[in-house]
Amino acid sequence: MKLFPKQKRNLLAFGAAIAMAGGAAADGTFRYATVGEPPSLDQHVVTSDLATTIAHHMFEGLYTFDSSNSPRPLLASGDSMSEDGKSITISLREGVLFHNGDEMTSTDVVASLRRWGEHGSRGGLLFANVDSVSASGDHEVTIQLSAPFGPWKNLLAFINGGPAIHPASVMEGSGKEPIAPQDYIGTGPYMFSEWVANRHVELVRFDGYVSPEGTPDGYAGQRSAEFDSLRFIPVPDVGTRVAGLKAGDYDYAESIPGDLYAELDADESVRTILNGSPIFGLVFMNSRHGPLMENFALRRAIQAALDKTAALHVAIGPEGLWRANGSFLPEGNVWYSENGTGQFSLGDPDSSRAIAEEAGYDGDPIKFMVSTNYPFHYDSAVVYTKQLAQAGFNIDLQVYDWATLIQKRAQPDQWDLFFTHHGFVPDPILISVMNDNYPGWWTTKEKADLKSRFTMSSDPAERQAIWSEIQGLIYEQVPTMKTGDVYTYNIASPALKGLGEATLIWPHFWNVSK
Amino acid sequence: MPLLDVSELEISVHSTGGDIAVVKGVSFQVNKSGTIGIVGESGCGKSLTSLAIMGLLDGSQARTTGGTVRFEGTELLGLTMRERRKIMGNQMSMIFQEPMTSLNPVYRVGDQIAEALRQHRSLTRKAARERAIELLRMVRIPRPDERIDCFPHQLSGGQRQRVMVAIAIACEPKLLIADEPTTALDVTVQKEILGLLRDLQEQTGMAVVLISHDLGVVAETCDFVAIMYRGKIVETGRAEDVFSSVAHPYTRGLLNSIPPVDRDVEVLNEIPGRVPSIEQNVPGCSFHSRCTIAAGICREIDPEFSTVSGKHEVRCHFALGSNNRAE
Amino acid sequence: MTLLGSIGSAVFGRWLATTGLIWLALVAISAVAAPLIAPFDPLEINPIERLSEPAPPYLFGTDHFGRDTFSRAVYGARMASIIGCGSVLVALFAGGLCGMLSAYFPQLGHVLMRVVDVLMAFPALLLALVLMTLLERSVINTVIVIGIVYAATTARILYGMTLKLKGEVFVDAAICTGAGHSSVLLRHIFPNLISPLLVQASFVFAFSQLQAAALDFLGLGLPPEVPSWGNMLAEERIYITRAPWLLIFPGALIILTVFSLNLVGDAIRDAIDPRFRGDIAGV
Amino acid sequence: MLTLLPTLAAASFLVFLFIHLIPGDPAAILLGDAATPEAAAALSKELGLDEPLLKQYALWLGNVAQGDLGTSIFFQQPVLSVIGDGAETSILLAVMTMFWIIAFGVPVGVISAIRRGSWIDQISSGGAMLFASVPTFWLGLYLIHIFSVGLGWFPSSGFPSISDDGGLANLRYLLLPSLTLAAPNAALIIRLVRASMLDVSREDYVRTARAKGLHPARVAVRHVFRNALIAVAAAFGFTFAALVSEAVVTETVFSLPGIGRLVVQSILRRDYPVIQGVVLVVVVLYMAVNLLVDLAYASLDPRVSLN
Repeated sequence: MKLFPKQKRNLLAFGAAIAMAGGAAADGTFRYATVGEPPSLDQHVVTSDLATTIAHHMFEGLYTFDSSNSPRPLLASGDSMSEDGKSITISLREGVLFHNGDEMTSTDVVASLRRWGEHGSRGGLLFANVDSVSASGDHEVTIQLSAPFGPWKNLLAFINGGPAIHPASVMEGSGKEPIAPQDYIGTGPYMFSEWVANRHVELVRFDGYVSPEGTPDGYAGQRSAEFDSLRFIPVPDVGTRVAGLKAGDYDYAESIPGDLYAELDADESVRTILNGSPIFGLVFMNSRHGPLMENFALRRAIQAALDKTAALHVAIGPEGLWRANGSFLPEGNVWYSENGTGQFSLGDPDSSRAIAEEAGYDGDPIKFMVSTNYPFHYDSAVVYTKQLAQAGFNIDLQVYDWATLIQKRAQPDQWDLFFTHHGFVPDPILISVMNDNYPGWWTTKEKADLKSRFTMSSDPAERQAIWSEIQGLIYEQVPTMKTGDVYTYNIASPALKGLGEATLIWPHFWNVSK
Repeated sequence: MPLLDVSELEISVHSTGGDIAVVKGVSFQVNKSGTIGIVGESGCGKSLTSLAIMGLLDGSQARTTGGTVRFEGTELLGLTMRERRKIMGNQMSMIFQEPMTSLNPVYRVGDQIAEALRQHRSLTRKAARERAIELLRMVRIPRPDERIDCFPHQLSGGQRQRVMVAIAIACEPKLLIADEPTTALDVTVQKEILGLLRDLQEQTGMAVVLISHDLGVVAETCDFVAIMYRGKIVETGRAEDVFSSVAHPYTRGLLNSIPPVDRDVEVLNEIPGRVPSIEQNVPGCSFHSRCTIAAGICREIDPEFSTVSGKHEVRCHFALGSNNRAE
Repeated sequence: MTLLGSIGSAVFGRWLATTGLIWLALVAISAVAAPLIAPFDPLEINPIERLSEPAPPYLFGTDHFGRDTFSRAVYGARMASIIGCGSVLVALFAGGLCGMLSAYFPQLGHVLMRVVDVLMAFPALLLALVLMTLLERSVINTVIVIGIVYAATTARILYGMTLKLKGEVFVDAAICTGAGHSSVLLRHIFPNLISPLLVQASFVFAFSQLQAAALDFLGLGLPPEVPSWGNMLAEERIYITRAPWLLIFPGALIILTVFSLNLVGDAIRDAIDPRFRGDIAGV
Repeated sequence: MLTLLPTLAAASFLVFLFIHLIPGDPAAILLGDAATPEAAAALSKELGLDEPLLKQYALWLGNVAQGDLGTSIFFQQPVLSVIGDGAETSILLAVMTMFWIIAFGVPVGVISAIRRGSWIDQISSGGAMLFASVPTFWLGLYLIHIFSVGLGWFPSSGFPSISDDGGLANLRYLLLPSLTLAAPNAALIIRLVRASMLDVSREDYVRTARAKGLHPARVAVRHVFRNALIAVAAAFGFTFAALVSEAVVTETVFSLPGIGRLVVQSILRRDYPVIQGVVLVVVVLYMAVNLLVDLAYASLDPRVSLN
């Protein structure tokens, strides 16, 4: 517990210091205002976007994404696949150092992949199809699949809830519980320095960093740490984040409300940076309990009542920051599909009422859970409630804090609808509705069939076609309703050099200086 | 020249309906080493009069609106506060009714005595302390060198009043105003304090203005007496004159309400009725509503002073013992 | 002079307090007649008119839902009154009873005042935070939580006053003439506590407004859809530059109301029995 | 001090009970939205959160008795060090706030009592009451807006430790927050000082002091103010509790890493050990402050004796 400074200064010095105060931050420090305190930075288990924003500066996976969201080698140097599509051999870059000075070898990779496969949040997706992972050389690992599995490289490249590579010594004995900060040892351009609870997480430049080759492209290519340190400072109040950036107390601030965009964009002292990949809201329906269980017609009635555009307008604001897009992945993306999107935003209370009547809806209350922790959830839910009421639905809007909502949604008898949002993912298999265990528990036979075909195939064109069918099924069975794409944006100090026009998924600050 | 010459003093209090004169036309004199007793029921203006003389009227509530107060020939009412403070606690000092609350609870009594001394005399801390011990001895507090370090709450009521006296006489004043100094004390302690005052007066030759509601106390102590009723002096004169031939029915009433010491009585004679509120404007003699001998004239004309004998004067149309007494 | 008479003259003797009383009357009228005064439904969403500047027909502009800020402000007066009256009722009833009984029955007081000590050891907002997270956001819960917080202070104050009264002659006299406990408490002690309770009520009312606004700000007060001044500030606080009216109007309403309550409370305090001067710290 | 222990125990048990009754599982929050309920339940079990409540409380109490407040679920750091770091901010904030309160509140209260009814009194009394009527967060928002964003005089938010680069100069980060926090409390102190000065000035011993011919300033300071201090000191216990409460809001507005914001965030993410730790520390602190107030009271008033 350090309450008072090591250096003792007298009041005179204090006075002098106050006098010279004002923007006296060290140039080598980059200050990032976050929406809050990240949970653990252990990428295997934690799926928070904020955690990844910090952690992907220090942890790296075998692959990463370039600007077109295609997987590219990061710690891997190359790979080959057996003819039957069941054996993957990945060669590793040599000479890569961990922050503790040890060289990364296949032992570390195998240990990391195994722990991720067993305890990682998204590890199960891949490892359900993995027979074994083994070292086939000092710098080579082999993954033996039980059946061909198309999305393997995307899963290995997606660092959020993904397979970051740690030293085997750290992986030893670590289970479900996130690894502790003192064990944050990775291979990235910045390394862990300190996590002062409530104050900041600090990363410092890793001088022994061995960068991948190539022109920077998305997260791929050359990486170089230009700052002495990166500080991620929790600033939960959005007004304070904006004010703090304007006042020069932060270099970068994330998650700014849409309504301030025009004003901030026009402000010379602020640079706005759109996120290149949209996030999207999802309203899940309960497939395990309650009036909506298996009553697909009633679900379609609800879907038909909603005018998503009006909600986006209220919740997000300026039109450039949202798109009433029914496809789960945005236009221009390889996974874009218009299948089913005709149902996306009908906003037709009359036909909704008719369908609901036919589906046997008798005015029973429908419990709709939403959290105020995310204003756009709440704002959208308010608009939806209104629209549903017009279509004759009896909506019981239950407002909770996020922690309570997460707890309640795990109990099938507590809810019928809940609101959440989803970050951009490069492969649809990662979308939560595809996970049978995700609350909502969408487990129809049609889904199971399509899903198994989807994962078995490695042919990109075939997989895209199957995904399009799945999306159609989602609009038919309505396990969840997409609410539209939201392009969040961050703001930065104009002094920063090397920032792209837009961020890919999470902002990154290698190759950035001021 | 009298030491203190109060003439036509008028004091007004501020109220929502405008200023109300609560003390009117009060005049009396005190000679060097003389003692005057001012007697009256509570609310008659006697305390206000004493505070006005001392210069302690709180301007926001009551202030002098007329008359003069001369002390050793100097007109006090015309002085600046700064000049008055030089006299206050120095040549003229005061003790109050409530010994329990008149001392500051957070300071030792020695410091409170020394404070008065050091205000008017340039004494060192040590000299002031020695003088304070001497003063405590003068007011007959036992073991003064120990008591000087006591806090007020550690002393009894009588001792606290002695400390008050010590503060008052610290600078050897020429005039001491004692506002009901014994009212709050036990009878035995009352006697001791009065005796102390008398002895001190003999030792130092100071004059005393004794404010009291108790005619008995005044009769014992004073050589001159003024009786006040509703802001006016109604009877004044040498103590022996006044008490031997009471001229005002109010004074008579006061005397009758003192329980006789030498015999048992069944019923005490009270003055009937109540003092009319000060805000009430009473035409005529202000005492008429309670007076047993009031006649028509009393309700219309406020009587002027008439001489009974020598310096004995009275404000009454039908002064008792005089020839024009009504039947 | 009667109690009401003396309070009346105390309030009307000061122009500021009089202004305060008039303002409070306006708030009360708005609270009662909100549907008649408000030109719009305070919950009506209108995306096209969102963030309009103050101009007819939107006197105070509109918020990011396109709701009329003036109508919400009018209904906010209703919320302010409900929160204030409710908290006062809970605080004065629970706290007052607890304090009075504790002082009157020392054995009971020994236990009850310990409980009050425990409550007092929690900073008010911390206690409210924990309780609100536990109880879920609702009007009644907010009232109860704020009421409990001030019940503790009220109990302390009344405890002291009742002890003081218990020592007075007229209470002894009543007991000597054979009056029962309830009769002594109700007929002899309680009437003497009415005016200090009134003062306490005005301060609890005032503080409950600030406390409720703070809870709203932290997202733990009234349900967000309820049009209260605190919610209006909390929900629209990011618009401080984009739509300043959204912060200025509700903020000014809270300040004016609390200010008026303090002014009137002060005036009443000055008017009441000087016996308790200093006992009521206004906390 | 020993008599306070039962209070402390009761308070800690109540808090323990309350926060565990709140729905929500820290494990689920830790893992994030994409994690399944099964995964959360497994982690919850690993953290020992599925044990019976009483057993968990007994365990916690046992550890506390040995000076161990446990480990934060969210930070995976000892609660004591988490709170310790927040305490630096909060204590410095409280000290600076107290400084403003005393530096402004006391003199203004004294002057307006002495010049009762004058325009100075009217303005300062009215102003004090007005400041006591302003919601702290509203004031804070505007102070940031005007003095940080607009004029650029002070930093807007955050607080790097004074052991960080910049040393004591970092205290400038606390200027606006402490002023925000001081405003309503200084207002209360102004009113209190004024009221008790006026009460005391009606006392007989003040008349005695004036009768000594003392200068009015000396009467005001040595006699009136000195006794008014007794009532003011008693109120500082209240002020402290109010400060802690309002610090929660102020630390949130200014994004200060103090224990006020820590406790709000910990409640939101159900970090039970931290909530319990903070409440324990705050209650102990409150008791300590009250003890100090009692001591101050006794040293100010010779009539009070400490048992």
